[in-house]
Amino acid sequence: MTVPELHQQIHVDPDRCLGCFACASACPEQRITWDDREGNRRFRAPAVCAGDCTRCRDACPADAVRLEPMGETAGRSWEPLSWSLPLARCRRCREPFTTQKILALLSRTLEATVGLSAGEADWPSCCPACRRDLESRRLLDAARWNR
Amino acid sequence: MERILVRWERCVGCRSCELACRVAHSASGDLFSAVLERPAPSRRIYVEQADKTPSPFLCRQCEDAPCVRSCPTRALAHDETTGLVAYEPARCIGCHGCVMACPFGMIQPDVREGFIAKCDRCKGRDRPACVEACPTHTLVLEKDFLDLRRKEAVRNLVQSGNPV
Amino acid sequence: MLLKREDVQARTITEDGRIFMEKAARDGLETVWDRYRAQQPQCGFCELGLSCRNCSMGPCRIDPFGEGPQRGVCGADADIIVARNLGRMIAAGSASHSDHGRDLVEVLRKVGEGKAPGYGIRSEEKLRKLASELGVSEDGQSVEALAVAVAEALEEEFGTRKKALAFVGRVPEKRRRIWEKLGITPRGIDRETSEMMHRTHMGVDNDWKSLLLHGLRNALSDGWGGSLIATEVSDILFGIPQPVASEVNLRVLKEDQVNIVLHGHNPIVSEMIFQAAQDPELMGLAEEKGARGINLAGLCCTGNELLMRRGIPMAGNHLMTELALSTGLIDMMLVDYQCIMPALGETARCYHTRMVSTSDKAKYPFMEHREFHPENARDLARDLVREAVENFVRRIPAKVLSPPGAPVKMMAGFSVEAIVSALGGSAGPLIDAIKSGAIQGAVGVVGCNNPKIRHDYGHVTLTTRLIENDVLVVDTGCAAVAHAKAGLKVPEAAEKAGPGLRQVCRALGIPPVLHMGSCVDNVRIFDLAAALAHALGTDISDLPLAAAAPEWYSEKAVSIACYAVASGVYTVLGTPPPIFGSQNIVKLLTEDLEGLLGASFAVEPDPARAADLILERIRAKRAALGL
Amino acid sequence: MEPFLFVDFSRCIACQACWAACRREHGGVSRLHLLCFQEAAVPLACRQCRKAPCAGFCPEGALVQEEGRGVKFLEERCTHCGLCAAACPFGVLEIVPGPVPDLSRCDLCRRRWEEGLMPVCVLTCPTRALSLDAGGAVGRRRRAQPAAFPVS
Repeated sequence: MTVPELHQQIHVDPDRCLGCFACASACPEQRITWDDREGNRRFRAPAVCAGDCTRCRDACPADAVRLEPMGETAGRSWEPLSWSLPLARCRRCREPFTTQKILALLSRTLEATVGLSAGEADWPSCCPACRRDLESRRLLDAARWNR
Repeated sequence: MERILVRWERCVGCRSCELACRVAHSASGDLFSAVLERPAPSRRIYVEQADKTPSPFLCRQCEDAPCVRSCPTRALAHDETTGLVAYEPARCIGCHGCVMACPFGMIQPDVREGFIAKCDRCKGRDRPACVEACPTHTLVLEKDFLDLRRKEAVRNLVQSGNPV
Repeated sequence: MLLKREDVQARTITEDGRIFMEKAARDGLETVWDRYRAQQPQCGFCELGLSCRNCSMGPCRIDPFGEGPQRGVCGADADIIVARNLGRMIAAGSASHSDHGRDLVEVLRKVGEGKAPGYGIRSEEKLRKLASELGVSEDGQSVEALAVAVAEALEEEFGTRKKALAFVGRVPEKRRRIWEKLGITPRGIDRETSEMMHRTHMGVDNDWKSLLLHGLRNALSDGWGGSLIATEVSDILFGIPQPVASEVNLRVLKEDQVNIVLHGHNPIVSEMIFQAAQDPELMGLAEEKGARGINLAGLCCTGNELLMRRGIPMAGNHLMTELALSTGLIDMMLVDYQCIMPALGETARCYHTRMVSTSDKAKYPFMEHREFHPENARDLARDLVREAVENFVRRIPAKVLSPPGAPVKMMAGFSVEAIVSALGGSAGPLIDAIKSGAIQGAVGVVGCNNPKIRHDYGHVTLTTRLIENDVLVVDTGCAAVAHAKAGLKVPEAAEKAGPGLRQVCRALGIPPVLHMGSCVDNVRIFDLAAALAHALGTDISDLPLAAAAPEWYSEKAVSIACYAVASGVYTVLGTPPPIFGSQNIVKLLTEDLEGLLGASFAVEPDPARAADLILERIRAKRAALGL
Repeated sequence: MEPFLFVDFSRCIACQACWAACRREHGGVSRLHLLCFQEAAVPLACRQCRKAPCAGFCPEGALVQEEGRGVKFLEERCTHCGLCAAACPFGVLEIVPGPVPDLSRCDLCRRRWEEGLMPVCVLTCPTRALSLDAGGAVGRRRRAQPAAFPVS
């Protein structure tokens, strides 16, 4: 078995991962993939990566990716990485649209920036399409006075 | 809190209310200093030419207000105790939804306190600045408005020589 | 109408003012303060000078906050509109003083022609001085002929045929050159006013700087023209004022005498009334009616004119005119013109007081009109005094309130001539006192009353602060009456002055605040300033002088302030003029004029701070002179 | 005053011209969402919020408020993480998936703006329901119409 030029091993901390797809978008080889299925967002990544690219690590907003230089190949795991995060479903259409973790972070951010406590507004728990629908109905409702 | 009502037939278009409103919402509260403030203090009352007569327009503090409905962060809310549509700048994200939603055009973008300028019925003042400023008493508080209207109605009735 | 105690306190610092404000309220009178309150808040556009109604494309307003229109229908921006409005204020003020002066010239001519029975030439000395100044030959002329010739020469000052007004010759050489350089040497009194009305017509002068410069010229045509003529001719006809003792405040109205109050500005009528009141027959009639005599008292500047020359007491200043009526003691009030509130006639209807207007150009609601002319003045004056005496018995006892206590003593009559003679014949001792620092400088505290400022508070606070700091105060008009009521116009008031000024006052036996006359008599102050500048071989603007109008209200005051600054005197205004809509104009008037004229305006509503500004100015001027 | 795409619904006739113009301008993807109802349509686009949740939620600071020009997108900072889309209260900000994911968001036709041109949707709208004047003219119109006539 020939040993390829292995440069770094990829570690992902699933507890830190928010479930965004910055790493997947960042990878020039598109070797990090994700899909939403059965209520979860599942990520897959190789255990090792050739080259000295650090884009996935740099892109990660949550510092969940760690790259370790590989000297010895012995004792290393070659198993591809896989982790998943529960998806949040839209309150209205029940379609999943982001991860629960992202939604929780959004909720905390809104609380901190504009004092909007969880459940106070209807849109954060809705998918973008439903947000558009809600907003357009609100505006139409206002507009009926002008018609 | 008493609302501000308008006896529009009395308006002479002097815009004193607009000036008084800006001064009341300036940092200094004084006309001569307020004109130097930048950005300029905003007005929340508008004198417009409507149906060939000038008239002041101001927020009606709607019970079921489109602006409140359109606000995604509840920065605008109907205050049960005061009966006013209250604006909380800290909660505002400046999305301009209320500006688009207000059917009366009474909310305008602003850059001083928060992101919109909307009548707050002069917080901390006994009588709103515009009511105090109006030289023809076009702008009156609700109770005065009703009193005046009643008296007018009685006078008209008596003058018609046809009392009930 | 109930008045709260604190309201009364806030409105005036005077005791008689407070007593009669409450009396007026009990009698159901509406006063200037009530009307002022009813006008609140006043129009912001107008306060800033941003409204224009000069033409019928308008009226227009400029939004001072930048969101609304920035130009009138014609295209005038804030600068142009503010300048035009200010220009017209100056024109109105200048016209008022100058028309007053013209009326006196007319009397002078009639005296010369022998058509003014009762009037005469009281100061031949001044007539001759004026004649030589105007280039009128005195050779072999009778006094009467000379009076006609001088009157004719003065009439020409009003016209437009000259390059410069004759009295510009009194101005120091340096100052005259500044005026020439700026093109603001006044040419004809009426011409400058007329030209201002022309320039401010739509589509004429639309350069705000040029408009304002003409405003200064228009004001100079008042200060070194119309007002000066009014003062000089009054001196010729009625005598040069000499120091005289008198009294002031509402307590000068006597319950047991016929009270005739003279209100307005021009001494033509009041001098005749003064003569008539001396008539033994009329005095006998008064006794017959149960009065112990005929008591004349003055209000505003007609009062000041009589006070200066005849020592008649002053009942009060501008804001006291309605309250004087509320005593119920005035049997007749005679008015001529200027500053007579249109409300007075109606106010007087509450009492037995007869209100009589006397000038063909000034009529008022609810007043009888009895027109005075030089020809009929003596007889009409006698008739009116008789009617006043007859009215004595119609007083309504229930409505009379005799002011308790005694009036305040005062000293007046400080014409330039009187001051020079008090100094021993020349201005030398005054210059020496200024050089030694015993007197730090001199300030003219002048102007009106204005309900926007607590009555008399501005004047008295500023002046007290100034004399404490060894600054000699000269005053005129309503300011002078305010100072008198505060007891600052007796020689003993020297105690309130700083050590240097106190010593000078004691040595000369004069008060630290010198009454120089009515508001047209402000020219006396500038005459004195010009004389000092001549003596020192310098310009007026180099002297440690200043002027202040802490409670001004009228257009005349705007003209006075402008000729003060144009003459080189730093001037502090207590109420803001309607110029704040244009920052360019504010900057020009408060900063840039300094470089052009050596003097500028300042606006400071707080009189204590105004005093600091003035003291700072005086210190700087002294330092520049090496004093 | 900060500009944003002001939609005056009382004028919208649901012709979809704005949407078509936006799609043409931006390479086949309209950044303006058009929601169609039975008798009306609502054009929705980025509102250039002054304290924008998207900007506040972006971990890289790729969305910033630019004085006088609304929210600016700094592409070089973007990691395409999609958090902005999660934060937008109006659902008008999207990551368009693809080999190179793209951020789709109305930038008031910034490229045209730099040339001094109006956004295409504003120019295209036949009834002037879309404007950039922060409601100034619309506000005046609404105030002066009979429906807004004051109580009396």
